[in-house]
Amino acid sequence: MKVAVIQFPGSNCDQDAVWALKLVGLEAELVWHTEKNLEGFQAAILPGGFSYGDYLRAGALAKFSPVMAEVRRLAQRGNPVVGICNGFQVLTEAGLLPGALLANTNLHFTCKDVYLRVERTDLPFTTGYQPGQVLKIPIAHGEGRYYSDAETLERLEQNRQVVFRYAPPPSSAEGEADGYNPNGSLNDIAGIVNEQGNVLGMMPHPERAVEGLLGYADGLPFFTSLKQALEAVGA
Amino acid sequence: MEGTLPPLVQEAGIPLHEYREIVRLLGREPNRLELYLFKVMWSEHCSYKNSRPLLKLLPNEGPAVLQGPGENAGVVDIGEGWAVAFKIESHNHPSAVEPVQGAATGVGGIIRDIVAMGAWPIALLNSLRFGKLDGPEGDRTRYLVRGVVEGIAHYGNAIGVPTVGGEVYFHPDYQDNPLVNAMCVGLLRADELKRSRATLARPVYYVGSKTGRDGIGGAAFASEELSEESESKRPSVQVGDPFMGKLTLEVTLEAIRQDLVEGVQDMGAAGLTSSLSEMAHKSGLGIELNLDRVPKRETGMNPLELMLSESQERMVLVPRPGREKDLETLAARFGLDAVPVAHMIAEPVFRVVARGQTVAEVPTHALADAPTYVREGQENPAIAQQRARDLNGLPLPQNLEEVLLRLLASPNLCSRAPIFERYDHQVGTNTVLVPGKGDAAILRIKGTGRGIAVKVDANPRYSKLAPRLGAMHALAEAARNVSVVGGKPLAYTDGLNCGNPETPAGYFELSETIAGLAEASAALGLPVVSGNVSLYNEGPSYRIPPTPMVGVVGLLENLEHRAELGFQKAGELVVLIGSPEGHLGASEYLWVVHGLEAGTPPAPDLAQEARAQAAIRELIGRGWVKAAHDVAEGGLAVALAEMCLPYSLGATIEVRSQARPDALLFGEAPSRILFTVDQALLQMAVRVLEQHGLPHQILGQVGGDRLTILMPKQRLEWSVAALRKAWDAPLREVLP
Amino acid sequence: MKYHITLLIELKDGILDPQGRAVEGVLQGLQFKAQNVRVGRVLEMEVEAGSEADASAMAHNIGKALANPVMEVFVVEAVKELA
Amino acid sequence: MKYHITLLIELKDGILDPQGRAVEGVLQGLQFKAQNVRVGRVLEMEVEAGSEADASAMAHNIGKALANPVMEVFVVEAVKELA
Ligand SMILES: Nc1ncnc2c1ncn2[C@@H]1O[C@H](COP(=O)(O)OP(=O)(O)O)[C@@H](O)[C@H]1O
Ligand SMILES: [Mg+2]
Repeated sequence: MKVAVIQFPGSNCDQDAVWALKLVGLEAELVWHTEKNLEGFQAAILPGGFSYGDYLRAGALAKFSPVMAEVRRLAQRGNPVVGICNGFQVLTEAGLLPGALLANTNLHFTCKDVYLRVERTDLPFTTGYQPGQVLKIPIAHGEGRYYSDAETLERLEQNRQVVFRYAPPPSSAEGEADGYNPNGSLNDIAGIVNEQGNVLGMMPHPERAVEGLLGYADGLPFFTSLKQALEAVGA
Repeated sequence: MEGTLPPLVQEAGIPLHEYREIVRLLGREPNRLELYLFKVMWSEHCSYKNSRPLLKLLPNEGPAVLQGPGENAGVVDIGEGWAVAFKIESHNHPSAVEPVQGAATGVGGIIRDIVAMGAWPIALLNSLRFGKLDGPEGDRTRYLVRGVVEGIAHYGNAIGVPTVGGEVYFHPDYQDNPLVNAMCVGLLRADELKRSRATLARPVYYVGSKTGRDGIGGAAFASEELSEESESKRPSVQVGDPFMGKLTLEVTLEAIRQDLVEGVQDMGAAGLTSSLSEMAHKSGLGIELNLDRVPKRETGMNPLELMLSESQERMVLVPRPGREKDLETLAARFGLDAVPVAHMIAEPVFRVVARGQTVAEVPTHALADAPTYVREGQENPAIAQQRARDLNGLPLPQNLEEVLLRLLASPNLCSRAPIFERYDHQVGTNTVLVPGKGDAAILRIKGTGRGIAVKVDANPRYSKLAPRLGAMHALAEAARNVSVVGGKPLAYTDGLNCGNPETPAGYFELSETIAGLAEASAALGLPVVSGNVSLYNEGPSYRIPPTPMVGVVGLLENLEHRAELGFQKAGELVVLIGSPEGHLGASEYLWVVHGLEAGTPPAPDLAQEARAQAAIRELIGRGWVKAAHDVAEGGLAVALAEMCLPYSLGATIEVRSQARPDALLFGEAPSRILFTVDQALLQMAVRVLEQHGLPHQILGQVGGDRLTILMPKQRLEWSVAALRKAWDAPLREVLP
Repeated sequence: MKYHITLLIELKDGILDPQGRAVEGVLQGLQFKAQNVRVGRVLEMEVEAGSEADASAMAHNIGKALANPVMEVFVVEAVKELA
Repeated sequence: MKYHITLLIELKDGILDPQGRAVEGVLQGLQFKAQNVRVGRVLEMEVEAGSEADASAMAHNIGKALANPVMEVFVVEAVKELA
C-alpha cells in the first residue's frame, strides 16, 4: 500500500504530502524525478511547489521529467494519481488531465483559505465526504485559473468530472459571499478527475488541512478515502 | 603624500590612513586586486568597523545559547535535542535600486546563512520601511512596496519556506531610502550544528550557481550613501533564482545529513573573497584559491570580477576526508556544480592563483581585522527640540468615533492582509498561528509537543525622537508579542539600520540605539545571538530614523497552551494589564490626527515589562487565556478594535479615568496587555496578576457585533463591520 | 553551423489575458492609447544545425515542446545564421 | 490609422536569466542542443497614429515606459498598418 510522492526539482510540498499520508497510516516514499520505475507503488502524488522554478509556465518543464512516463503508466493502469497545486499544473501540461491553469486574474500569488463544494463522493479520494459538503482548505498559487475550451468544459460537466468547486463560505462571519472564486477559474472549478476517475488534480492543498492544531480538518477525509480505496484494492 | 593620493587609492575610494595601514600590514604596496580585497573586506558591511566596538556592549550569553554572534547565524536550544538558528539581514540599497530583485536576493541571502549552520529553514519574516503613500511621493512608494513584496513572495514562495510574519511602517524619512530586512529561522538537531571551519589540506568546494558579473562590489556599494552614481552602478544588479537556491539548499542539507562535510559557509556579500578568507581566518589557517576552477557564467571574467562577484545561490562546502566523491555525486544528482576551487594551507594567507600565477596574497588576519573607529556622537538639535515640544495645549478632536476609524485606516495600522496573502505562510505545514491571527507567529516542531514563536519589531517614531528609548521599546515589544501568544522569549537578532556613522548625528543615533538595546537586553535577560548592521542610510538631504529591527524567538513547551489576538468567546471578560492612561508623545495618534511628530516616547519600566510578560505567559500556560494582545501604536481603542476583527466579535468596555479622553483611547504606553478570561476563572487570573505586582483593570465583556466604549462623559460605539471597512481598505489600494 | 532562433509563445486569441489588461491600464494611464494589449513570451537561443531549413525545423519542434496547445500558439519569429 | 505593434522586452546581456537557464537544461535533456537560452516578454498591441513613423515613435516610447532600465532592454520588433 505504498504511495509515491514525486519530487521534481523545485517541488516544495513533497514532505507535507508524505506527512499527511503517514498521518492516516499510509506508507509513503519520496521518488526523485529521474526515477524510471514506480514498481511497487499503488498510487502517486505530484505535490505542490515550483517544479523547475515554474519557469516559462507553471508545470511546463516538469512534464519532461523521466518519471512522468511511469506516472502515465500508473494512471493508465487505473491506479490513483493525484496532482495538488503544482502537481495539478503538471498533470494538465502532461495531458493527463484536460484543460490548463492560467495566471490568476488578480495576477499574483494568493495564499488564503477558500471554501470548496464536494461534487462527487464516489471517487477513491472523496468517499469520506458528504455530497455537497463545503470544505475549508487553503490555497497557495499564482496560476490556478482553470481554463479549457467550451467543448471540453461541457464534456467535463456532463461526465461529472468536476470534483471540487469554489463556493461561498457557509456563514457570513467567515468571509465574503461574492469574490469567493480566488483565481477566475471557469465554472468555479477547483479540482477535476479524468474520465476514468482515477487521476485527480486540484489547486487547493488538502495536505495542509489535516490537523486541528493548524486550524483545519477538512483535508483529512481526502487521505482516509484514498487509504480505504487502496486497501480495498489490496485486499 | 596627502595631496598626491596614488591613483589606485583614489579609484578604489579608500581613505588614505586605511591605505597606509594596508601597506603596513603587507609590508609592501598592494596590487590592484589586493587593494580591492581590502576595500570590500574593510567595508562596514563586512568589517563592522564603526559598529563593532559598540556591539560589544550587547549581552550575548544565556542558558539557551548554543552559538552567539560571530557565525553565519545564532543558535538557541529549544529542548528535546532540537535547536533553532536565526538571523536578520538587510538588503536596503539593492532594494532601492531594483525592488523586486533586491528583496528577492535579500531573502535568498538570509536563507543561505541559516543553511550554513546546518539548519532547515522553517520560517521567514521581514521588516520593511517605506516613505509616504500620499502626496506626490506616493507613486514611488507604491512602486517600491509592490516591487519589494513581489520580490519577497517570488523567492520565499518558490523556495518553499513560509513567510510567517513581519512588519511594515510608512514614514516620510524613508522616502529616499527604503529599508528591507529579512529574517530567517531554521531548525536543526543541536548536535548537528555546523560552523564555517576547515582543517589543514582539505579541499574547499564551490557548490551552486555559476559566477557572473552580478552585483560586483555590492558589499562596498551597500556601505556607501546612495547617490546619483548609484544609477551607473545599476548594470551590476543581482538576480535571485529561488529554483537554484532550493537545489543548493537541498544539496547542502543532505550533505550534512549524510555527514559528508566538516565545514559550511555561504557566499554572501563580497562572494568568494569574504567567504573563503573568513573561513580560513576562523580556522586559524590559510587558503589557496584557484580562479581557473571557479564555474563561470560569462567569458572573459578577470580575477577582480571573479573575486568581487555577488552571484547568488553559491555555497562553500568542506568535505570530510574521503567523502569528496560522495559530495560530487550528490551535487550531480541535483544538477549542480560542485568543484574543489581551493584548499586549506598552513601559512595564514589568502592566496589567489589564476593561470598558474599568484595574483593576490594577503595575510588572512589583515583582511579580517579592519581598523575600528570610536567616534564622538552628538544629537541633532532639531530632534531635541521636537522632543521638548509641549503637548498640553493640544486641542481635543470633536469626534472620537471618527478618530478611531482614521487611525485604523492609517497606513501604519491598517490590515496587512494584502501583503501577507501574497506570501505562502503555510508551506511546511508547521504554521500554527498564521499572519493576522496573533501578535507573533507560532510554528510547531514536528514530532514534539513544542513550538516556537517569532516576531520582529521596531517603532521608527520612538527611535527618531529618542533613539535609546526606541531601541528599548523595540526589544520589549518584540518580546511582548512573543509572550502574548504564550512563548517564552529565548534570544534575539537585531538589524541595526542607521545613518552615516561618520557624522556626529549618525554616530549618536547608532551608539544610543545600541546602548538602549544593551540596557533592555540586560533587564529582560535576553541575549543577542546574531544580527546585522546597515549604516550609511543617509544622503545629502535625509537620514533615516535609527531603526533597530529586533527579531525575537521564543519557546512554547506545550503548544496546547497558546493564545491568539482575536476575541473568541462571547461572555468572556476583558482585562487590561497596565494602566488605561497612555501618553500622547511620539504616538501614532499625534501624527495621524494632529500631524505632529513630537514629544517624548513613554519611558519603559523594564522590570514591570518583564513581570507583565511573565504573568501573561503564566495565564496562557495554565490554559486560562486564549486571547491576548499587546497594546501598541494607536493605544487601547485600536488594540480593542483589532481584537474584534478576526472573528467579527465585539465587546462592551468601560474606561474609568479622569485623563484626557484622547490619551485614554489612543495614548501609548509600554507593558500593556489585553486578554480575555472566562468569568469563572477571573478571580484566579487576577490573583496571578497581583502576585506579579501588576496594575490591572477589568474593562468589560466580549459579545455582540459592536465595539462599545463607555467613558466618564460619553459613549462611543462602532459596528465591527465599520471598523473592518476602515481597516481593510488602505493597503488593498496599493496591492489590489 | 550555428543559428540564432527567436520564438514567440503567445496566448490564443479569445483567452483572457489579465496581464495584457494590466499593461493596457498602465499605458492608458500614461496617455498611450493602446488597445488589445497581449503579453506573451519570447525565447532566444542558439542551436547547431546543418542548414537553415534544419534550424527552422528544430525551432518548430522546440516551439511545439514548449508551448501548451490548450491555450497557446507559437511563432518561429526568426532564424538567422551566426557568423 | 491603426497600427499593430510588436515589442520585445528582454534581459540585458550579462544579467542572470534563471528562466533561460532552466529551459536550456530541459531542452538539453530532450536532446535539443540549445545554448544561451534567454526568455523575455513579447507585447502585441494596437495603437492609433497618423503615420507609420508616428506609430514607430509611439512604440519606442511605450517600450521605454514598460522596460525596466535596470535590467531590461526593448526592441520594436514590428510596426504594421492595419487594414
Ligand atoms: N547588530 C548585531 N547584533 C549582533 N550580532 C551581530 C550584529 N551585526 C552582526 N552581527 C553578527 O556578526 C557576524 C558577522 O555578520 P555578517 O558579516 O553579516 O555575517 P554574514 O556574512 O554571514 O551575513 C554574524 O555572526 C552576525 O550575526
Ligand atoms: Mg554568512
